[in-house]
Amino acid sequence: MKPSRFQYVRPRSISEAVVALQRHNSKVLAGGQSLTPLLSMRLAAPEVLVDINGLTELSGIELRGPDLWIGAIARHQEVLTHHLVKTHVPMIAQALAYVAHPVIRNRGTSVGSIAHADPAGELTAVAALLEARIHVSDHQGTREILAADFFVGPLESSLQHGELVTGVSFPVLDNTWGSSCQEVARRHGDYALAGVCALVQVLDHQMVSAKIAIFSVGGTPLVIDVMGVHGDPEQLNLKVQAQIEPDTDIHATADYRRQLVKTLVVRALTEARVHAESRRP
Amino acid sequence: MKIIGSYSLDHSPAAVFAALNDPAVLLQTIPGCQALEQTGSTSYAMTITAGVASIKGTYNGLVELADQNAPHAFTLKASGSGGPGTVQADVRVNLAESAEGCALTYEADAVVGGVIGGVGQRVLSGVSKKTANEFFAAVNRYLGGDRSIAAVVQQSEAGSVSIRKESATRQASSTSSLLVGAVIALAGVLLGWLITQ
Amino acid sequence: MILGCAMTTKSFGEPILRKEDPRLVSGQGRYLDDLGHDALAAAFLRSPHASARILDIDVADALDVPGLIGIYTYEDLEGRVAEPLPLLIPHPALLNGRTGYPLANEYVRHVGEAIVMVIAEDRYVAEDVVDLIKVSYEILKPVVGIENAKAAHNAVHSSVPNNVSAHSVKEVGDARAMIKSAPHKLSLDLFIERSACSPLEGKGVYAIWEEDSQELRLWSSTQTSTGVRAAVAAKLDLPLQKVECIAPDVGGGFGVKIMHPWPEEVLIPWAARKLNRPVKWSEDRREHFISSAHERAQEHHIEVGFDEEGRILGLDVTFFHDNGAYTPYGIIIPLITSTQLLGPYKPASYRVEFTSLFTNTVLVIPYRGAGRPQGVFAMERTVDAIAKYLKLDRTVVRERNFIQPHEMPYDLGLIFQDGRPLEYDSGDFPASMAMLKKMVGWDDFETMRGEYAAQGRKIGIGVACYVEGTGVGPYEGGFVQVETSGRINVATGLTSQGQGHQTVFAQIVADELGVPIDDVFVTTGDTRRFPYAVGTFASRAAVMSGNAIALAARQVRDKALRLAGEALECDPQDLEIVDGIIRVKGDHAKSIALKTVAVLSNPLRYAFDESAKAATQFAVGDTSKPPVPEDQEPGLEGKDYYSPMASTFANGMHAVIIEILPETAEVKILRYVVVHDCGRVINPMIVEGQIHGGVAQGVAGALFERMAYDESGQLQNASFMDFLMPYATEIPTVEAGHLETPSPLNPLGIKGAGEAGVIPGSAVFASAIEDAEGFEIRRMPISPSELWELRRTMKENA
Amino acid sequence: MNPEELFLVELTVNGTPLSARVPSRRILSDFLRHDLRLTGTHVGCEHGVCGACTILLEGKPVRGCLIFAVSVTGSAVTTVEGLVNNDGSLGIVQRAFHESHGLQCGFCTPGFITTIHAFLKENPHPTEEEAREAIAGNLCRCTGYQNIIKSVMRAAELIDSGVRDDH
Repeated sequence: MKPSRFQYVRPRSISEAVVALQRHNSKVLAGGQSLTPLLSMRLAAPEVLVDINGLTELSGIELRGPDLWIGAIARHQEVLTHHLVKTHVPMIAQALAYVAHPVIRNRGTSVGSIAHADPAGELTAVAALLEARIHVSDHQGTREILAADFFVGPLESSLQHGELVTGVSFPVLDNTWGSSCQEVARRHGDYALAGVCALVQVLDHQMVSAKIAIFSVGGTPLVIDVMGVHGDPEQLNLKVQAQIEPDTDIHATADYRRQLVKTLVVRALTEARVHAESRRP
Repeated sequence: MKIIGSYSLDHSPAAVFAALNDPAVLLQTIPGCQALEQTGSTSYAMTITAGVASIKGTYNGLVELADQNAPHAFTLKASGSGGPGTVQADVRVNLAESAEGCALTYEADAVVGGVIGGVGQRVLSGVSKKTANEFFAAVNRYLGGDRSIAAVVQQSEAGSVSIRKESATRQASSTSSLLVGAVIALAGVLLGWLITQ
Repeated sequence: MILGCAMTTKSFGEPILRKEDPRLVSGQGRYLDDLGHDALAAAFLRSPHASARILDIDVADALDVPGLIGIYTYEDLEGRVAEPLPLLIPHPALLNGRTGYPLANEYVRHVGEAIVMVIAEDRYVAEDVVDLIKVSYEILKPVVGIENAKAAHNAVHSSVPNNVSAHSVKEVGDARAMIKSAPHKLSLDLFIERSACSPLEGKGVYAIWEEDSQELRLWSSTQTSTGVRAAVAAKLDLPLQKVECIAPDVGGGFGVKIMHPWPEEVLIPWAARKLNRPVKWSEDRREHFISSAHERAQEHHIEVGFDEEGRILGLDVTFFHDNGAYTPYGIIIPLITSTQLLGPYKPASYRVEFTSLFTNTVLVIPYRGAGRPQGVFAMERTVDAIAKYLKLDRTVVRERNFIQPHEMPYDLGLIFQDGRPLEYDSGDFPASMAMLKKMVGWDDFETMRGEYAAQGRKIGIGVACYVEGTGVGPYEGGFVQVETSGRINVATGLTSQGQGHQTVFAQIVADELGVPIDDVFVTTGDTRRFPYAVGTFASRAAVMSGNAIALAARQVRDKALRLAGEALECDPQDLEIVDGIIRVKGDHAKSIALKTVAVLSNPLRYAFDESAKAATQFAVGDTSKPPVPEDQEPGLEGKDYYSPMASTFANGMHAVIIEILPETAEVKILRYVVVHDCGRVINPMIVEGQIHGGVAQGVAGALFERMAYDESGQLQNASFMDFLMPYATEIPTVEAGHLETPSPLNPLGIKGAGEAGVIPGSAVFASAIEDAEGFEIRRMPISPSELWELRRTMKENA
Repeated sequence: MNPEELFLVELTVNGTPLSARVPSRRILSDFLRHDLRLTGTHVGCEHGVCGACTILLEGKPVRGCLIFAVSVTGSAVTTVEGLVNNDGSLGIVQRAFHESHGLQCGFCTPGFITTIHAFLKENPHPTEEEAREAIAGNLCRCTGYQNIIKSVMRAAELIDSGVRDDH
């Protein structure tokens, strides 16, 4: 279980990186916690590996206007424990607590996890639910992709050859908003059998907005606006079940996944509301 | 593993059947199809580049066909191998008239072996369904007059690919069987699973 | 039981900290892959198909890889290396034993079977070469699962068209007649799926060929270095004296490393000799999943007849065992199931019939527990079913069927896996059950259930009992030697994989010889130090080597006391050894150090150091006698063997309290209680550790782990991502209670403890889940998804 | 086929500068074990699940099998060998494992020890549940984890009692 050969490039700047990514069959190496096993098992064999770990300009976690910006090589653990994250977009921290184990989180990057577009990735759901924007550079310039347009299929994004994700910006939500991330996995830290993130806004103890994102059920995170039905478990479930298409695999049947979604949607909305109330001064 | 799926096309079953059996069409529409050539009376070889994101590989496959019942149904038996694994599959395709045009259903019984079979379970069926949908969407677009090459998947291919595609088209055109294309198309769909991990 | 001598620092029975640890916790262990950094590396091309004929192997593209040394296929193998691998444990019921070749000979019969061996400068390059080799196959229809094997539409081996490798029937009394006439009858169908040992370190082999002396030295991550040595010597046509095999530190075994020779254990030494260069192969995780061994898959049909009280009058068990593609280790597992299924119970009559079947899957050899988890599952589900039928407490039915202490030794009328009559040596089952019930609060459980129910929570309690034959023969040996420095060298041939042998054997010797444990150094699994041995399996190491070493130590002690008696001019009977000093009881001034006796024991001509000077010919000796008396040997050392008449039988009972989440059917373990009786305990800390580890594997096997083959023979979860070995968060804290019923069969009164914890896992969880849910659990392991689906089916059927 | 390009990888391992020229694809755990011959770091799965290869990279525990050596050149790495005190006595976590029977075969142990060492730096007074959580990314097949949790608690006790630990 050893990787096949690749050409290794360690750019000193974003511009060097995007030039290197122009080469045939190139791949970005960030935290490598998902990519390295693929390489070791020889399921992936890129000819060029562009290691962006030296690009310190991509390590930031900072407020940029109305957004919280997370750079491409910010490690999960840094993000999870960062005060700006906890204060402004706590859902990210709620989700990251489920991502693998602390040791993996020390090296894995939050942005890499989004770029990997794993259907079981908690952060893909967070990005989709918060309508995060994915910032991309290539040798010709930069562009932004809305999360809704970014996740195309299981492990597949709308990222083009030669493009580098430099960071993701999440809109900051004031303390009228509450969130929760809930999932069921076979083992602690495993990929979820099903998971749900919820985002609600509460004004004067009234829920005025309620949205959920479902992950690990289908190929991409699925965002559903549940405002209106959020208080009626039956209607809520009907609405959600009509939109999901879970698969059966060796760990769970499709119907069991439906049951998990049913349970987790209620759990996440309840917790999100509690969270919103708790954030009020 | 069993994969069951369906797709709705805007054209008649006869048109879809014809398209699925036209090697020239298939070469344009199968995600990542690079080349195909006849190797026996009912057997064909194909080369396909497939995968997600930049995790891609090139695979060689063989296809045999059976049980053709134009324009309603056909079966293909496909096998292929590449670095990450192997695939063998029997795919039964049915075409029926519908309000939209054609209701296509397929039922694949596939063996995915090698590393991919052992570690790829988590996303195999999701990826295969997605690849199949891409393929049928491309066929639908083709029938609707869109001749741009398999837009969804080909975007990220390097220039050299399309050159090989052209030469491959010539090989394909020389084959006689009308069913070849459909068979290979679905083999391509199946082979596409291989490197998605 | 030790010796009737005075000892100031008794260590037998004490929780002595392990002597192995300082090395292992500081990164100074030496496991297989820690050796031979400069050796050539091997990698294997393995079959991606479950059943296929190899048509062609094309290596043309692979030949120009820099660093490639050699590519070998079956055609390249020479002499006995090209013959089928040995069938290690023949048995009259094994009608159609089949073994594979080191590299596939025309046919492959499971995914993962080795076809090509590549040797290169390092493993990265070897794998590059493997990728460039093209094999073409004619794919054949595989046989996967017991049902397909029975149906025999296809055959794994064309010479065995019905796929049956073995068939056996055993009867004690006329069970079928007894069931027919019994007041009550039940029948059950029970299934256990495949799992595997999965030690954290895979297998591995490293071989050095010494061209000058024509000698082979090999290291293998094995549970039997003597077995590997003998097998490799035979395969390579070398005299035994020219082959040495060493088991270095081994990163866990649990059964999978008892099989030998693995194909690689033959091929790597063969290549090392052929190339005259050191060669190493370290198995990677994927290889371990698809080319080592699995266990557990069995399908059982039970017919049972019983009276109003729940006493079993007749038990008729028919089961099918999936033995995978080959049977190199014989049919030990179904033999153990068939004989150990009865556990602590005494049905009035018993019939057991098994059929062992070939399938196109990885071969099957023992995994910790070895057939017992399945047997206990079958038996305990049956007992629970009887209790449910008669509306009796589950423990009451058990108690009514127990063999009683006064009936020991108890002959079950069967032949055990060692070919000897199955006779329980000791055990007090009612006492064990009483202890278990008290510890877990069995009688108060309904109150607890009510409290939980009031909060809308669902809990259940399960119980399971087992008896485990441990310490099977044929023998082990021990060697004990006192150096003139006072260092005590101990050697035994069997190997260690974490059981703490360097500590427990040192404890035995320290007590027997009266020396500080720090002076005792134990070597295991090195054929240069002790060439006669069987191996570490079947919870036998403590019983077999422990007793052999004790006997050897007693020889040394006798000799030391005799020599000291001569030196101190007193009766050896009046002497004692305390802290390495031999002294006259009651007159401690009159003494001689054990190490000095070691000097005296070896009359010398040459004084190579200060202590040796004392033993030279002008310094010592009674000139009226030869320097070494006729019936004596030089040196203060002893060697002895222990070969028991029969196995010892340990027993235990487990109870678990679980909570099942109503919506997701996830199982949470609230308490796990073990009562365990393995006779006298050498080191309670180590025994408890063995129980913890066993229970963890029991939990894993019941709730998490399985080998998920698809119908085409592909293992779908061949990684730690999908083979769900539990983390700390999934394993409960074990509450353990100990009973000590000494074995009358051996000098130390001990029984084995290694496998015990895992055995009742599936049985106890099935019992608890059934108790919580109210419907029958007949198949294990069970996932939340399966439990939820089962719940739904039951609701629909109701 | 051309010979592979080699890269100079320089690390400070357990306080000592060490280097070797290796291909870019050399995995860090292999680099430590076979190029630098520090075999205390073990490799159990090579896909990041078992945790046996856990080492400290700039003081933080990471999976050695999921990092390319070339990617961390210039960094400081601590392996289980480096957690021994300067006088050769066992470090606190190592000692706690010995005293609590926290290991059997010992293969997974180095990964646990490095993980726990870093954990106790951040949380020197864990509850038993926190201790369980802290080790929940490492697999052990022998111990059932009970005595590993005990070892974490014992190590915390030793830290409190002021026992020497050089790291």
